[in-house]
Amino acid sequence: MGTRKDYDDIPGTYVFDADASREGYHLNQFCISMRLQKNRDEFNSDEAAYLDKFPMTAEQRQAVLDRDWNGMLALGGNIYYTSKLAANDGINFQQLAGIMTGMGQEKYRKMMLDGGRSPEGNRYQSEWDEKGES
Amino acid sequence: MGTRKDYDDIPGTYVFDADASREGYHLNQFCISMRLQKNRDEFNSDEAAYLDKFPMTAEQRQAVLDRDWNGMLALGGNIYYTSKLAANDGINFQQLAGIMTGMGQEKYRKMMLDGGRSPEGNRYQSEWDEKGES
Amino acid sequence: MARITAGVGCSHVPAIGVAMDTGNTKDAYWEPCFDGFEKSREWMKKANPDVVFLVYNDHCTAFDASCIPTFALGCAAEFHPADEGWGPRPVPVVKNHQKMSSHIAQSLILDEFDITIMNEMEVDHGLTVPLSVMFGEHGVDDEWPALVIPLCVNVVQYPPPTGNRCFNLGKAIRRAIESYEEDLNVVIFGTGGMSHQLQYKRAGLINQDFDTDFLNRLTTDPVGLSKMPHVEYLREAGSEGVEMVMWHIMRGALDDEVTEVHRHYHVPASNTAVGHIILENKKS
Amino acid sequence: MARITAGVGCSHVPAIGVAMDTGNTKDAYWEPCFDGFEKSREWMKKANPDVVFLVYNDHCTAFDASCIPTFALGCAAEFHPADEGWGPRPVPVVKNHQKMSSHIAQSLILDEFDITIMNEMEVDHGLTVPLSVMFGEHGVDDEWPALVIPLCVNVVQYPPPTGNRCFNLGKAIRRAIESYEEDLNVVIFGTGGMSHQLQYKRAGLINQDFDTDFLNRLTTDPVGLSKMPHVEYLREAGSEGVEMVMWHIMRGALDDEVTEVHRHYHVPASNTAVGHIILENKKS
Ligand SMILES: [Fe+3]
Ligand SMILES: [Fe+3]
Repeated sequence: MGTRKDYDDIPGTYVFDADASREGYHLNQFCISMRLQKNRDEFNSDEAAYLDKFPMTAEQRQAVLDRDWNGMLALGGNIYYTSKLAANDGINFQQLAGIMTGMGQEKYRKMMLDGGRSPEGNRYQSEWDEKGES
Repeated sequence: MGTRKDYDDIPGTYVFDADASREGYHLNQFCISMRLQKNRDEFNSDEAAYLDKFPMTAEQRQAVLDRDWNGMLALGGNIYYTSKLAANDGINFQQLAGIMTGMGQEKYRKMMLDGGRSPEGNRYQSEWDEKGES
Repeated sequence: MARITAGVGCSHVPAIGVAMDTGNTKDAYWEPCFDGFEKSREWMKKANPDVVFLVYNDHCTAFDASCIPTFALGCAAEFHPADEGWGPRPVPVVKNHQKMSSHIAQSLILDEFDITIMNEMEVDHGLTVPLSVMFGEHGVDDEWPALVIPLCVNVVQYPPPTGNRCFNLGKAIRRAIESYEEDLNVVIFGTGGMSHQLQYKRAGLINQDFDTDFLNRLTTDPVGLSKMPHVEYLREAGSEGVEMVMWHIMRGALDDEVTEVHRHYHVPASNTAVGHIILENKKS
Repeated sequence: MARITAGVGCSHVPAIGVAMDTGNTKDAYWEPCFDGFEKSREWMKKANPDVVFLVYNDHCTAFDASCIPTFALGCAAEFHPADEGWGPRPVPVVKNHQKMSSHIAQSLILDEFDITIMNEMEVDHGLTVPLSVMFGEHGVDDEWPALVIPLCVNVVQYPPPTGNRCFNLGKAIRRAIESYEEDLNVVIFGTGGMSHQLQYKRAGLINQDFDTDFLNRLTTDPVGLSKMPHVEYLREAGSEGVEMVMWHIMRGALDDEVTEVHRHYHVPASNTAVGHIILENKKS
C-alpha cells in the first residue's frame, strides 16, 4: 500500500516486515533448506537444478547464484535465512558482515574490537546522505 | 496436579484439555496420519507393523487394534483424531456416535431426527447417577 | 478505506459439504436444511463483498497435535482444500488478498493480539463449507466470487480463547481493516456450532433453547453474551458446541447496533444443530 | 506452591556457544567475555532452581517461514538441540516439566494470551547458549541441572510483540506459576540482545549508552522501559537489537522491586554487545 513506515529512515538497514516476508518467501525457504546436510549436498552438486524446486523470482535466483548477499536482502531475504546459505559456503556471521558492509573482514573485525560501529551519525538516512554514504 | 476441573461433572463427556492432550499425543498423531492414502494403505496391510512407528502405550495400542472408540477417548484420544481412523474403516461421524453412545446406528439416527438428545437430565453427572447411567 | 459491512454466522458441518458435493441437497433429509440458505445466497450476491474475512477452526487437518496456535492468520497467496481422509472437496482453490492479510497481521500484533502467521496452509471443511453455503455450488475449475482471508482458531484442545478475547479480537480486526487504504467491501464470517457433541456417551446433545438465545443475544446483548464461561458451552451446547466462541469474533467486528436480516435454524445435520444468521451494520 | 525467585537477562550469541564447544574460552578474544560469567555460575549453583522458564527466540531453525507464532510455549517432554547448519551443539537434551508447562499453557490462554502450544520442537542457540552460559560446560551425555520450559518469541519478522505486551505476559506467567501446586523454585531467563545489527551496510552497530541505560532501567523503571517503541530499538540498538523485548517478559514476572546482584557487559562477541544481569526478588 506504499504506507510510509516509521523505520524507513534508518540507514543501511532492511526491516524484515510482512511485505518483505511475502516477497522473500521462497528465497527464504530455499535458504533454510540449507540447514540439512542432504540438501546442502544436493545443492552443492548442482545449484541450478536444486534451485528449480523453489519458485523464486529470476532476480532472487540470480542473487543466490551470484552470492549477492545485499541483493538477497533487498529482494525479501532475511539475514537469519541467508546466513544458512553463507554457512554452507563456509562464511560465518562476522565474515558475512564484512562482505555486506563492504569493509572486508579485517577492517570489520577491527571495528568490532574497537567497540563496534557508533550510533553517532548512523541513526538517520539524512546523516548518511550528508556524509555521501548510500 | 489432580486439580479439580469445573467441567468434570458433565456426564458422558471427555474434555480434551492439556492433560488429555499430553497423554494422547502419540495416539492422536497416529490417527491423523490416517488422513493420507499411502499411510492408510500401509496401516491396512499390516496394522501391528504400522503402529510400531508410534510410541503409544500398550493400552492405547490395544484400543486401536480393538477399535475401542470410547477407550481411545479415555486414553487421551480426541474425536477429531479418532474419526480419521473411523473414516479409514468406512465409519462416518454419525455411525461413530451410534457406537460410542451404545445406541446403535438406527436408534441414534432416529433420536437426531426427533431433535437430538435433550439437555434435560444430561447436564450433571448426578442426574445420570440417579438414572443409573454410567 | 476498507470497511466491514456485514457479518455472517454459520455452522460448518462437514455433512453439508458432502450433501452438496454428491448432489443430495434436494432429498428429504437435506431439503429443509438447504431451503434456509436460498435467501442467504441471494443476499450474498447483492452484498457482493470483495473480501470475506473467514473465522473458522481446523479439525486436526492442517494442524496436527505438534503445533496448536490459538489464532492463526492465513497470509499465503492461496489455500488448497485439504484431504480430510476421503479426498479433497471438489471446490475451487481459496485465494487470499495477500497484501491486506499481511497488513492485518501486522496491525493485530501491534494491537497486542499474539497471532501466528501462516504462509502456507491447507483448509478443511471448517472453511470451505461456509463458502459453499453462502456462495452456492462452485466446481474445482471455477473461482470463488470473493477473496478470502482465513483466521483459524483453536477450539479442539481446551481451552479455546475466551469469548471476551474473541470479541475484542473482532474489534481489533475491524481497526486493522479500517486502516487499510484500498476501498474494499469486507464481510466477516463466524463459523462453527450450534449445539453439538460428537463424542462419547452424551453424543447427539442438541439444545435448541440455548441456540435460540445465543442467536437472539448476538443482536441484543453481544457484550454480555461474550462473557459466557467455557463450561456453560460444554454443559449446555455439547463439547463441540464451544466452537460458538468464534462467532464473537465476527460480532465484535460489527457495529454495536446491527440489523438481523436473516436467520435459519434446523435440526439435524448429521450430529449437529445448524444455525445461521446475517447481521448488517446500519447504513451510515 | 511454585514461585519465581529470580530473573536472568542474557545475550545468546551463537559464537559464545561455539567458543565453549571448541574450548576457546580462555583465549585473548574470549577470556574477558567469559570472566563475567564466573560469578553467574556460582550464583546459579546457589540458586539451584528446579525449573528454568526460558524466554528466547528461534533463529529460523525450528520454525521456517511457513508458520510464525508470536509466542510458542514448549509443552513436549524434551527438546533436542537443532542442527543449525553445522551439526547440533554437543550439549544435553533439554528436559521439560511437562505437567507444569501444560498448566501454564492453559492458564495463559484463559488469561487472554494467545499462545501457540508446541508438542514437538527443536531448540537452537537462542535457548542452549544461555543454559551453557549459566550452567557451564555439560556434554551430550550429561544432564542440565534443571528442567526447562521454553517460550519462543517471534522477533525475526517485524513486528515482534510490543514491550508492553511482553511485560504483561511476564505478569501472566507469574500468575500461572504461582497457581501451580507443586513446591518449585523457578528462575526466569530473558535472552537476546544487547545492541547488534547483523545485516546490510550498518552491520556492527553497537550502542553502549543505550545498553547501559536499558540495564539500569530494568531495576529502576521497568514499566517505563517496557513502553519503548520498536523503532527506537531498531534505530538505537540495531535491527537485531529488538530481541531485547524478550527481557521485558522476564522483568514482568518479577516483583516491582528487585535487587541487582550481578551485571556484566562486554563488546564484542562476534557482531554483538554481550549483556547480562541477575535480578532477585527481595526475600519475603
Ligand atoms: Fe467444526
Ligand atoms: Fe538472537
